[in-house]
Amino acid sequence: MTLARNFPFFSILVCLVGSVVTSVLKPRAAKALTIIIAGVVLVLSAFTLRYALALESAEPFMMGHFPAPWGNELRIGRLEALMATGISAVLFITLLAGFYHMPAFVSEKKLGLYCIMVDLAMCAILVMLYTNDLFTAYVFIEIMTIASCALVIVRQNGHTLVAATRYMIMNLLASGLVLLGISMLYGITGHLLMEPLGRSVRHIVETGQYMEPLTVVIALITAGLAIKSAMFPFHAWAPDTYAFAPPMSSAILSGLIGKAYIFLLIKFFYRVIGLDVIVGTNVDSVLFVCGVSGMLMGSVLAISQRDIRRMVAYSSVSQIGYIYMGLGMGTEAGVAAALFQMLAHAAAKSLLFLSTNELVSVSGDRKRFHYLHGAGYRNPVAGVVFTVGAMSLVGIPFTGGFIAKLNLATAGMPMGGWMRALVLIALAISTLLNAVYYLHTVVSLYRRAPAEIDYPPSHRVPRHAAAALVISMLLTVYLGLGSGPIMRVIEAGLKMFA
Amino acid sequence: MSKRRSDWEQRPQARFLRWMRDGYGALDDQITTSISQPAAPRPDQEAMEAHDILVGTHRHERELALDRLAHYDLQNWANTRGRKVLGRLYAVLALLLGLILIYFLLNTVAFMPRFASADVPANNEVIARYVEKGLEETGAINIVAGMILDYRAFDTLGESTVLFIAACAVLILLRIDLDDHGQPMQQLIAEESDDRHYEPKNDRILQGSAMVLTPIILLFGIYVLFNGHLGPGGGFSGGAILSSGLILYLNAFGFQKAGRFFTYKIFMWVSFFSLGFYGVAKAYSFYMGANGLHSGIPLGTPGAILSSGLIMPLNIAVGLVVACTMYIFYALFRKGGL
Amino acid sequence: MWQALYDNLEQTVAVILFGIGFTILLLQRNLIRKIIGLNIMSTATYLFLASMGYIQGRKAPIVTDGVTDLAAYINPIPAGLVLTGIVVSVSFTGIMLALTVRLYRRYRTLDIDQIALLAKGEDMA
Amino acid sequence: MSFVKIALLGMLIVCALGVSFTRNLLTSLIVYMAYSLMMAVIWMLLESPDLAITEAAVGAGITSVLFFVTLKKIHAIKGDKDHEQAQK
Repeated sequence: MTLARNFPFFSILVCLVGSVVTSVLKPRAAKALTIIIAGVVLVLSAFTLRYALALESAEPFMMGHFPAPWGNELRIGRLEALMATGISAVLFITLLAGFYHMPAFVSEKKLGLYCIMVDLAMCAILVMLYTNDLFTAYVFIEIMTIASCALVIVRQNGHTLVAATRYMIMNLLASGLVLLGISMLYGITGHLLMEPLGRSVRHIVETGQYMEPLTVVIALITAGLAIKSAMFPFHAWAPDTYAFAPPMSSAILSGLIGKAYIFLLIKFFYRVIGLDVIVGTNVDSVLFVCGVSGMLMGSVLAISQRDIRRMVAYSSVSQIGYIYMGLGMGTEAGVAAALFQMLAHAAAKSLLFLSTNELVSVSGDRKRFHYLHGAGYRNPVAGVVFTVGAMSLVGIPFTGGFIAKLNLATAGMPMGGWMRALVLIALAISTLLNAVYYLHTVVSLYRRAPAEIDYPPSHRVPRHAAAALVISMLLTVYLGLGSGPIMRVIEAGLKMFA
Repeated sequence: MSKRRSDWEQRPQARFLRWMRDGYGALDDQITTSISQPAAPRPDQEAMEAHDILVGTHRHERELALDRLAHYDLQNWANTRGRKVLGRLYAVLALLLGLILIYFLLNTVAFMPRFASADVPANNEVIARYVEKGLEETGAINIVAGMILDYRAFDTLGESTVLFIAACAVLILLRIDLDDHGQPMQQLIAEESDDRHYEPKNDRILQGSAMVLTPIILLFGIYVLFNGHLGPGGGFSGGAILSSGLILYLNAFGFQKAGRFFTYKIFMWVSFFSLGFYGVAKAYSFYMGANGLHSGIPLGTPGAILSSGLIMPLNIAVGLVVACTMYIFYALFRKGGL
Repeated sequence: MWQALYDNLEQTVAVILFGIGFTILLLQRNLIRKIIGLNIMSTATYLFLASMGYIQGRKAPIVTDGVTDLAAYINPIPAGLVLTGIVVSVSFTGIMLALTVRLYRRYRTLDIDQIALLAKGEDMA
Repeated sequence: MSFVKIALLGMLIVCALGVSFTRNLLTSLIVYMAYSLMMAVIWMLLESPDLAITEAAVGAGITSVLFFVTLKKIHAIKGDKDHEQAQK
């Protein structure tokens, strides 16, 4: 009976109570409190990870006095703890590096409300990672949706309002599908917690009764979560949202919140339905095809952008495509590769959004590429950080992205004929396309600045923000160099998962 | 480079790319713009100016001008006939999608467990314990209240948080910022065309009936709130009834009078205390439960008003959050502040 | 199949309503109607869920006269879930309406596509 | 299956379609209110008084009030002062 097993619950509670306390604080104090909370969550998650590494099998954590089929539950396993640690580390760095330029986007009076949103988004992400209950997951999906909408609209101009409206409409549609799926699943199994659900689903598969509703349930929930995580054909809302929101919000939205939905989907596949059933219904092939087309189309669309933030936003679509491709392979190796890609992308993407903002702001808030010429000299830290992030997304060795692509390719090798060919070809083409636009951007960052444009006097980046950017760069490099232990944790975690 | 670029802009590949960029949005959103909306007149003069700039020397101006032209093109295209056809097509597709969805779901429903029969899968050991042991374990007569506030209390905690976060989101959207003296900025008020100018209306019939009705509604709300564990109702409905009483009062007597007892500060502090209490109380019971300790909260006699442990205080906390949220929604919509 | 649909009439109506709400959400350009469609969609889901808990001949799950017999009361779980859902959907309605008000103040129209076009034009002007 | 229930369920569908086909926003809103109230009655028939009371208070009450305020804000209600001002 150690204290460490309470840490997931404590980290959720800290966010929740912290957000309520934030509501009565002054903006400055609220900001400080939010950063402290993120730090505390990071420490708690790291301890949870240490605790989970020593566990033989995953451990349920009762929320209340009632065990599994009756009360709510959390579940502590290696994978959950690893993801929580990774995500909270990225969030902490994002907050450190991003908060200082928030006043440019948010009025002073509303900064406190913004902090509430960040806290609750973090809380919802943690719940999605740890929860063992489908309906709890639904409730916190809704919290996450509202929080992310609010993260966008704090910057109040026409674009963000339109983007947020689109975002809400698509996400509410998806929520409706998810809720319908959950209620159908409840109707045919009579459970809401994942372990008893898994047992009932296995029973259904064996007897064959209610098999038709089960297929529809899988389709509904997968479609809902895919829309929410901006999978390729449903990504229409994403680029605008990411491009117009304040950069810190974009980093949180694209880097972290999208990942939580995908993690929930993996949980649903593994723990509720069972990967073999998913493969039997061919949902995985659909995801595979969508993932591959997302990888290619996202890159093509990113090339055609002339605004750097929209380019980064479209590259998210392509990176999400990688994750869905791994997921769609329907094998353990594929899912493990997808999970690693999630970590690598979370680290690299938040870094890209933040450093992009630095580069744009030293270029007079103009986002076109030719204004960015020489931005790498005007703000050296941001230039280097952007370069490393871009390298990671392109997949250059010694970065997280390279290992992720390597893993995906390795996972694709044992697949049957056309799928293996498709994986390899798609990876090759997509890497090439990524290289086209990212390297083009990096090159233009280090070009000589045109004489006819007068740039604003360069402002000093606060030390802590620069340090945070550098740390996040190191994190990306670490994911590339020290990927062995992480992959082992992921693989062992997946075994514990089912 | 720049010269080649402007050549390139004219070529089909570039048009294709531009179509990918602008038309991207165009394909899924602009198609359906209202047919009835009057076409925005093509600003010929501005376009001419845009052309003038186009032959100017500055590269970024030229870029902007190109963009402007592309936008006019888009808007023009948006109001031509081809667009209408595409709009129809989108409508037909959406309709078709809806029909296909209905068809599949109907197919599913035909295979769902039979309605109202006792041997459905949902009728299992879970509800057996809720129904048979619920009274003993939670002390609540209303099994639903016992379920949502004790067995599955974490969901309900999340739900109260949804309300809180929604109120904060609406605050971000609609609250008019105060200036340094704590007064709303006059120019903002004028811009946002709020209801402050028409306050109060002093309608005698409205005020008379509000005088009679408000106390009754509030009393009923409190009754529902306090009886959540004994009968139908509870935090959510009670809170909604309370807030409807407050809204009636506000409508009859205006913001000046309502503002005497309900301000932004009070909203924040009430939410803070209710949600904080909820969070702390439930954290205590979760912690005790998870670590196998006894929570030591007496359940009391079932049926008495002071019974069933934490359920009644939690109901009150939820009710206060709901009432505050709904009232603040209304006040923000009316005048962008409290 | 028709017999099965008739037997599950509540659920049949619920999925039809869900489809109608879904279509309204996609088809209508007017934001207010979109929001109403959204509400119809979610209430349809709640009807679906609530119909799952009903059992013929049993009473509402409020203990009367101390009878705690499984055969006396209907399933309390769907009621609890729907209660949560209703509150969630009113929060969403509030936020969407607030967005609508802001968009209208800025662009003087409720047509989402028109608004998007106007927003794109804002940069150029 | 009682006649009342079938009639109510049928009316639900009619109302849902009505929202889409009415011309005036105010009308579709009132149709939606009727829809919510019928839903409350159906929940009463399904033996869920908790839901019925919540739907009546939240769904038909507060939600509709919010809709009405919005309609007033966007001058969609005919005959009020704002509407005339907006016309000028």
